[in-house]
Amino acid sequence: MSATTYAWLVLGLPLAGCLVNALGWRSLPGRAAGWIGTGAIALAFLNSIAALVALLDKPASGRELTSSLWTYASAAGLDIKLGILVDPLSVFMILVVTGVSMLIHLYSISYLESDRGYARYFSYLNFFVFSMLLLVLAGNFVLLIVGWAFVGFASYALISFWYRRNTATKAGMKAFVINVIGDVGLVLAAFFIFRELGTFEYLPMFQSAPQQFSTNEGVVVAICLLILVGAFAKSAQLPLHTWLPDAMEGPTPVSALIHAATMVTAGVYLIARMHPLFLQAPTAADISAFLGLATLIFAATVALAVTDLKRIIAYSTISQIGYMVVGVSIGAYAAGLFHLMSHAFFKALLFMAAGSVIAAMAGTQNIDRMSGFRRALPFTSTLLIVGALSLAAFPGTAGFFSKDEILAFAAERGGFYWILAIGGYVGAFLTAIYAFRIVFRVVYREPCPEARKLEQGHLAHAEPQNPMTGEKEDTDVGFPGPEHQIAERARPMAIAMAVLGLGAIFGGYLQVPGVDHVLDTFLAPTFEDSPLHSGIHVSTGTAWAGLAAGAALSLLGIATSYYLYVVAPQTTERLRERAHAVYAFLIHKWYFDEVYDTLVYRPLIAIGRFADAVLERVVVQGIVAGAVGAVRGVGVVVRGAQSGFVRAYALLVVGGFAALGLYFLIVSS
Amino acid sequence: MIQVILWLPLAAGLLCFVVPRRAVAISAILGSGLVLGLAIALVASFHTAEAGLQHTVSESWIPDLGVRYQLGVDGISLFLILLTALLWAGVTVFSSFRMPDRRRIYFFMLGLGETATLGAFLAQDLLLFVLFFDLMLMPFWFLIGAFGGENRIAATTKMIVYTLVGSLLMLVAAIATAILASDQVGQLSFSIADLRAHTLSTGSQQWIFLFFAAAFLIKMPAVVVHGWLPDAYRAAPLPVLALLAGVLSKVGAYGFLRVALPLYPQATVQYQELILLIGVASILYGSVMAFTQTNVRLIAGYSSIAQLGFITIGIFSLRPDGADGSVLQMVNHGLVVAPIFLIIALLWERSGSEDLARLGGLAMRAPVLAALFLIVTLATLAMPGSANFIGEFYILIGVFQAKIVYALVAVVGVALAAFYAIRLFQRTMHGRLAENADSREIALRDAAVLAPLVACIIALALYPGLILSRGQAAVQDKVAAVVSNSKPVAPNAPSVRAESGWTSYAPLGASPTRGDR
Amino acid sequence: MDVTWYLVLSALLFSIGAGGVLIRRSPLVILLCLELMLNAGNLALVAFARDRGDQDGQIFALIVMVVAACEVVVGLGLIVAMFRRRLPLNVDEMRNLRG
Amino acid sequence: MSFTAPQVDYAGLSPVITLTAGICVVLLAGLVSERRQRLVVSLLSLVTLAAAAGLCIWQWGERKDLVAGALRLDELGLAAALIAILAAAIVVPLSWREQAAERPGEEPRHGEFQALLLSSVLGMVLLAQAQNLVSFFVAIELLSVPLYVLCGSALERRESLESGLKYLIVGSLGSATLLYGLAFIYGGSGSTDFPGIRDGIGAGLADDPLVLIGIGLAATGLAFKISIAPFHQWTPDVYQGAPTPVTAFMAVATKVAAFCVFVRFFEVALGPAVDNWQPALAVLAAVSIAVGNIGALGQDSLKRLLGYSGIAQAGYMLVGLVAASELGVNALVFYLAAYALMNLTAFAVIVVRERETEFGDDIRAVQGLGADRPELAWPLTISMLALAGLPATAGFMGKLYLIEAAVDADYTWLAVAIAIGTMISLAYYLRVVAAVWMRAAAEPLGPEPAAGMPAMAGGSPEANPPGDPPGATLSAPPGTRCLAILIPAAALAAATIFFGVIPSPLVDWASNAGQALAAFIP
Amino acid sequence: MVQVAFFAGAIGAIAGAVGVVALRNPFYSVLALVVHLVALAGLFLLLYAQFVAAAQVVVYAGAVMVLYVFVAAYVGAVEEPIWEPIPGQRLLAPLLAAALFVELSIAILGTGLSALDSEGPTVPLGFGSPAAIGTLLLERFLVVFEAASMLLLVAAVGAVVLAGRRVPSAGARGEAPGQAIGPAAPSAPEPGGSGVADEHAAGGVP
Repeated sequence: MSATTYAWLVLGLPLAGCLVNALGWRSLPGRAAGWIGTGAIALAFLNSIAALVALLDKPASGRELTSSLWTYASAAGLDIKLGILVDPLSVFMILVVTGVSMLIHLYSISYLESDRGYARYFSYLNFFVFSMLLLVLAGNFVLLIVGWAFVGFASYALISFWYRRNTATKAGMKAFVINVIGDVGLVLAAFFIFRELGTFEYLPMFQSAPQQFSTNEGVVVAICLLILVGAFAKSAQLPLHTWLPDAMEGPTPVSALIHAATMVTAGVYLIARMHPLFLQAPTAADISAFLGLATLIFAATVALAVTDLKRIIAYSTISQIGYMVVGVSIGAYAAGLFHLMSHAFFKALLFMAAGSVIAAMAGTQNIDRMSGFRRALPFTSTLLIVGALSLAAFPGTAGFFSKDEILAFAAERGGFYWILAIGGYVGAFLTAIYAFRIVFRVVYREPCPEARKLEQGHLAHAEPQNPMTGEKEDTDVGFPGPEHQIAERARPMAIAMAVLGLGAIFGGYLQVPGVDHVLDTFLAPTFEDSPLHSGIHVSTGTAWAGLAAGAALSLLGIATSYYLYVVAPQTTERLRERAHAVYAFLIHKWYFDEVYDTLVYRPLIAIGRFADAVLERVVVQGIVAGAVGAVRGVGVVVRGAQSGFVRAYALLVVGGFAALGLYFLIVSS
Repeated sequence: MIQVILWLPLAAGLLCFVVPRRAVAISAILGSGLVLGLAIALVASFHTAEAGLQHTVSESWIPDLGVRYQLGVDGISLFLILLTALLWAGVTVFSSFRMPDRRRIYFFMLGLGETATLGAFLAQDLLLFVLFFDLMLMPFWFLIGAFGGENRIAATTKMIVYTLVGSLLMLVAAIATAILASDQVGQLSFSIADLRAHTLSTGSQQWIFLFFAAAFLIKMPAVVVHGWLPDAYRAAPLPVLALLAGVLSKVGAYGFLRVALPLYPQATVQYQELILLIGVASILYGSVMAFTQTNVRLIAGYSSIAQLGFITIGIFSLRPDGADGSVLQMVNHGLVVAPIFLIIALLWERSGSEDLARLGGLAMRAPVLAALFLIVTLATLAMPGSANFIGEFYILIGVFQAKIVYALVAVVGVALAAFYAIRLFQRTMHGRLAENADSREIALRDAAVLAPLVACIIALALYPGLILSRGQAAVQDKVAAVVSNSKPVAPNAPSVRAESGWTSYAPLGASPTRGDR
Repeated sequence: MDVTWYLVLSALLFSIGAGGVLIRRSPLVILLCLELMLNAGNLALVAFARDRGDQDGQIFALIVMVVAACEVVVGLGLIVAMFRRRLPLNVDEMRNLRG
Repeated sequence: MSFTAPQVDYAGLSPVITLTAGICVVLLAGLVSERRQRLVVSLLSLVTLAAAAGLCIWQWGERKDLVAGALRLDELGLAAALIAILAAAIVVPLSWREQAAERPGEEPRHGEFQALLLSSVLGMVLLAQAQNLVSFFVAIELLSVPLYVLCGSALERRESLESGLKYLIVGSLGSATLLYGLAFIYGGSGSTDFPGIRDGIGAGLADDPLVLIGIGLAATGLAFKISIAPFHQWTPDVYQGAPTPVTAFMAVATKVAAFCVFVRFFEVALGPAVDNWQPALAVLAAVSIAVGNIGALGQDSLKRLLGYSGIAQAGYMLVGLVAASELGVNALVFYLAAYALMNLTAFAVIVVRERETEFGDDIRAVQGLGADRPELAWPLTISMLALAGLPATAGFMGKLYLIEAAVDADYTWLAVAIAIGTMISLAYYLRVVAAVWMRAAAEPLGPEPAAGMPAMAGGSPEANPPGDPPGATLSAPPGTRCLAILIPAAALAAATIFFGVIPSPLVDWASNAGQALAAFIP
Repeated sequence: MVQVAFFAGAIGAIAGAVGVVALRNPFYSVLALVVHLVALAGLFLLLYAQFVAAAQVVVYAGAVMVLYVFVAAYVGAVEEPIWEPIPGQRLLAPLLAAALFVELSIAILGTGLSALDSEGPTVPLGFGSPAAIGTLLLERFLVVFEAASMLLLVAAVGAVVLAGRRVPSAGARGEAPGQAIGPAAPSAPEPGGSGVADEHAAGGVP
């Protein structure tokens, strides 16, 4: 079988899983839905590997394969096929997506065991994987948009999975709407592309782009900026990031899968995929890179302040994606994607560990209330630390190599790209601090009551409640599940975490400066047309220098964190009081939500109200009322004249004749 | 065959007066079901590549007035006929489970309405079209007035008077068209084909076009002239509303394609921007209103305004792609809006309210209902992957290439649609269960109506080409009529093009500088 | 005498009759005023007949007399009927029908 | 002076002769027969009408002058005659229990009632054929005088007398005006025959003030007869006050005959001055459309509503005359026929409801009819929808025809006026339909009717002896007794629909009438 | 001579007309109309319309006016109230009448028919004589003649219907209660009499 066949199977299996779970929701017993879902993804993963193998069989120049099922829509000059593109980039992406997804499915089998929406959950989750695969495998821009929107919808569905929670449904809506804004950006980009290039297919598009566009021509910059709207909306980059922290309303595995490992990195994939266009629009690429930088620092600072465990990780995700965006924007494609992969490993791991901890806390997510799970949750604690180390780019972990490769590339490119490198290192320092803020808060110090109980073998139990509002959950429908699962007791969770833990540590060795460059080589066919890819080589020396700097900053950060949260825990209190303004600024996430609320949402609602009250009532109904009033007015006259006085009638007859006679006299002259 | 399709519903409706009371619904269902079957057969026997009419019927009717009984099908009307038959069958079945008091007259009026609507889609004689166009209103006036809710009589009368404002002006305009054309030919004929062969002078085209446009825009309705909509939508019985929003609103848009473009090409070009402006205004206004309303009917109603705005601008992009998209979107919108109203009926049965504030949480015990609703919602907001998306995509790409500014503004509507559609779904199905609401699963009989409709939505989502490929030849023909006719005849055509230059980009390859690079 | 004189006289009579219809309230007198108008018409007809040397106008005038008589008969019949019903003989009070 | 008997074409005159003879026979029969008077008289009337109609049809296609040019036998006149005869034939059964014909405590007056009706028909037939100023004038009086009597004939009802007197006064004013106008036209053209007048005016008098003022006066008189605004004000009052069958007859037949002579007079005799009178009449038509439609809004009395509606309809029909073309005449005749069908249906239902309920002709009388009496509801609905000009009814076709004529004559603005008028008219026509189908039946007023309530609620005197409360007869079994009304009503409604769907027969018929004037119209 | 006769007739006619309109008592108005009609008859004579003039005096001033006098006497002389209930009527009515006169006069004076400014052509002997009129009536205006006779019949029937009352013959409904109590002398209606009784009031044909 050819690589494309495998790719179709990769697409089809999750869809099949989704449909089976959706249609059989009533009849599937026990954990069957979970196993079906996981099995489908596992098979998809195997097929991805097969696709990889099949692709590697081909010569490097022949590794871009297309295939289409049927013509989706073809009329009036548009020709949209249901086609896929299999090339190293998409194969890399499907490997990461199916791989991580498989583990998260596995984790979910246990984690959501007691949830009443079990089959629905796996159906959604499989649908998400299908969508994500469609996104990365799409062979044309329209199909990309379809996949793009599908993942947006899947994300929405999973965020508001516990649809009895108002916070969850609101968060889902926010995510959906912002994602649609992104879609709109892509749609507009598609229009421009079609107008300029006359096609939506990737390969012809990329081939003709260099001929059609001159560098930094207005149109191509517009296209790229519109693509960036889509990418940033999906990847939660400034200024379209606000939905991601709220998306933590979803079940924790969902956060791990969608809002950390896969979906949010779609923007990175998109920028990488569209690199031939960005090459023609360096301005757009630079804008992207600097927005990425801004995002990574912004998110890191917020992560220092927020207290919700999942939201800390969420801001961390925003921040890390900032790195990737910087990477793919400046031409460090392989590095960016490398970081995408390692981030998928350690971030998914972090979420899983966090899920385990939250379960142990009976649903509480506030880290101020957690402490000392070291002994209560030894396995979870260990893997939490592993994840944090990788996140903090502790020397030797996956995060260490991938992050530094991006920064080294930025430094190598020189010019103002140095700013990116320096900013990236500052971010790395902050990252180390907040990563270990989690660790020191959760794992160390005196055990909290829940931890103490657990040490005695009693898993904490509380009535399910909304972690944001404290509102009691409507348990009538049973979700979130009344029983909690921790990794220590549920084997599937443990296995998934263990595998990810290995990835988080050893994933980095795919690409060690001077030693090997597996990804670089593999991805080369996709990026060989880019002068940045072939032209700029980071020398091993520079790379190692960067690694050294990164290691130093990481250690420094961990140390700082240790000082702040373990040695002198009251320091944070004092800081909070002393720099109250800064703290408020951070805890309110730089007031983005408030600003959007004032600038976008309220005006829209106000416009709506205005339209309802003024335009609708006064103008639209006014037209009606005016016409009716005019008719009524004449009616009053007509009926008033109909006074019942016969002499008045006669008067009108004579008067009417007088007028008529006058007319005739005038005509006669 | 189309004769049978056209008159069968009326015959079935008349039959309702004769058969015993118990068999009334059965006869109505049989009638509409047969029509649906015939409509499917019609689609199956359609020759895709032909631009002209098929299955034509042409009989002398009122020779003294030059009116002929001319029917025909082409790629534009084909699926609208199918849509009509489908929705009518669905609504008939749906209604038969909720048998109204005076069932005979109810089903008779439904049948009459179907005949009138099909007649409007089939008519190839201008006057016949106008006749059916006006006739359509009567049964709906009646259905709303006799079976509707609060304040129904005033609302329905307002609707019919308002809509007839346009229709009667259209009647005058249609007659004027024929009379003025007969001055050229010497023989009075209302046949659209004949009239097309002799287009009028620019001056007469202008006012005639405006009259027609008024009729069509009111019918759709477009913004500013939608004053009848809120009241009528509030009062109408929901199955009837499904038809009103699902099918009747399309007749206006269809009329533009069938009548306005081919017969008044110069005027079409002249008023292109005006209509585009109205269309875009409809999109924005409809969307904004849709997300401020709390009455679910009105949300759906205003969203229809927005959707029809899209359809309008698609047609008035005066490009094949835009118009193709409009044809597709007409069917799509009919397919989604009708289920929405039927679902609203189900929601009402469960909660006794149509206000968002008093709805909520109905998904709990009704996952199938929720799933059906969700699919419909997603299609409504033109989620990529749905046929609605392809429709909007075509429309917007057409407008984009014709008048970019309008496309950019219209795109905002896409984002707003996401907001109000999801809001509608969420506030009804999600959240806490509302007081007095009873989350009940959809009954099998209702599912039997809704599921096929949803299946159609999904099928079209997978293969929108079904409609696009059949429509494109006819659409091409209509648009070409404008493009070819507007240039040589109109003395001021060049200046029109020049005026519109500030919004329109030159197409690819048109500027010589590009080739140099 | 020029025929014009007769015509102007007839116009004057016609106008007086019309004015009478407009101001008088007794149905009886209104009928009289209508007679005035018809007679003005007769005068015009006869004058035109003289002017044309054509007797059609005179025939017309005779017929008008018949017509006038018929109207009078019916009108008086109505007046008598109203009187019997004790309805006020004042057209201004016949205002049940209006609006 | 030698006397030469004029050539009398008895075949051509046969309808007129039949009607005249019929009147005498009916009158006598009314005097002679006391028992079963209603049956005998009605039978005789109907036979007379049927014979006249048959003779009209027999003469269809003939075109010639009768009796030294006093009358013109052609399809236009015959068409109008047929419609008038139809109206009378429908009205005969409608009048059976009318108080005007059956007065409590007195001998029935069916003989007089129907003789008057027939003489009015005679006047109409003559009027429709009149081709001479004198016959024109005498015919119009022969038409009107019986109507004055009939309007006032329900002596018990103050409203009836009021309407009779009002009609008489304003009608005589109109007659006088018309007469004066005819005198001027005669004076100007020097002839009393229409062709002679045409020649006289054609010889350079089309702009003469004398002739034009004559035209203005004549137009006023005629416009009054067909109730064109601003000469319309008698219409609602008289329609409401007169006994309903009389109203029905008046509304339909008068208009038909008057329009017919309007056409003949203006387009044949005054044809050369067309450019002068056309705009004036166009304005009158527009004013009429507006006034009629707006006045009808919110009327509770159905008869009054139909009166105003008649004003508006007259405005529509005047458009056919304004067009001054063969097409216009065709349209006018078509519309007249359709108008007769629609209005007679409506009045038939109103008559039945007047007898059945205590609401008289108030709109409450028809509330809830759809549920209780579908056999009445449908004809009324169809007639209202047809009057409103909704498609698939003869009314729509008629409007279509008129609009076509207007546009053809370059009076597009008038066509638009028709359209706008129709829009407004929907509000009140549909109000009636809404009352029929969408409202519940009105609550009876209670055992004792309110003081001052017109005593028109009860049934026939036989069933309702004086002293009994009117409510006692309300529950009289509907159906059989009204069959003589219901069947014609249903037939008329069916015809309304039939000619809306297959208008060709009526169109051909109407265009025959138009061709009759083809020689005189551009 | 002719002028004198004309002016005499004209003044008589105008005076009669004004009298009709202006006199408050209907009875006097009727008498004024008689004056008017006789004056007109004189004018008709001047216009060579002997037969018409004769008919005017005999039929009109004779028969019709007698009818008027009877009715006026029957209903009694009710003076009209001075108060004018219709706003504007008092102002507009004379104004419109004047306008009417002006318009008609303009038409008459402004016409292009030169013949009007003469006495008219010389007419043959027998113009307007009974013989001539009779011949015309039976030749050209035969239909009109017959129709007029029908009209008279109709008017007679109408008058009977409106004003007459036929007592049903014995046996039909002879014992109808209203008839027995109906007042026999309608010429002196009792004020305030009940409407019900009134409906059955008897009366003779005037």
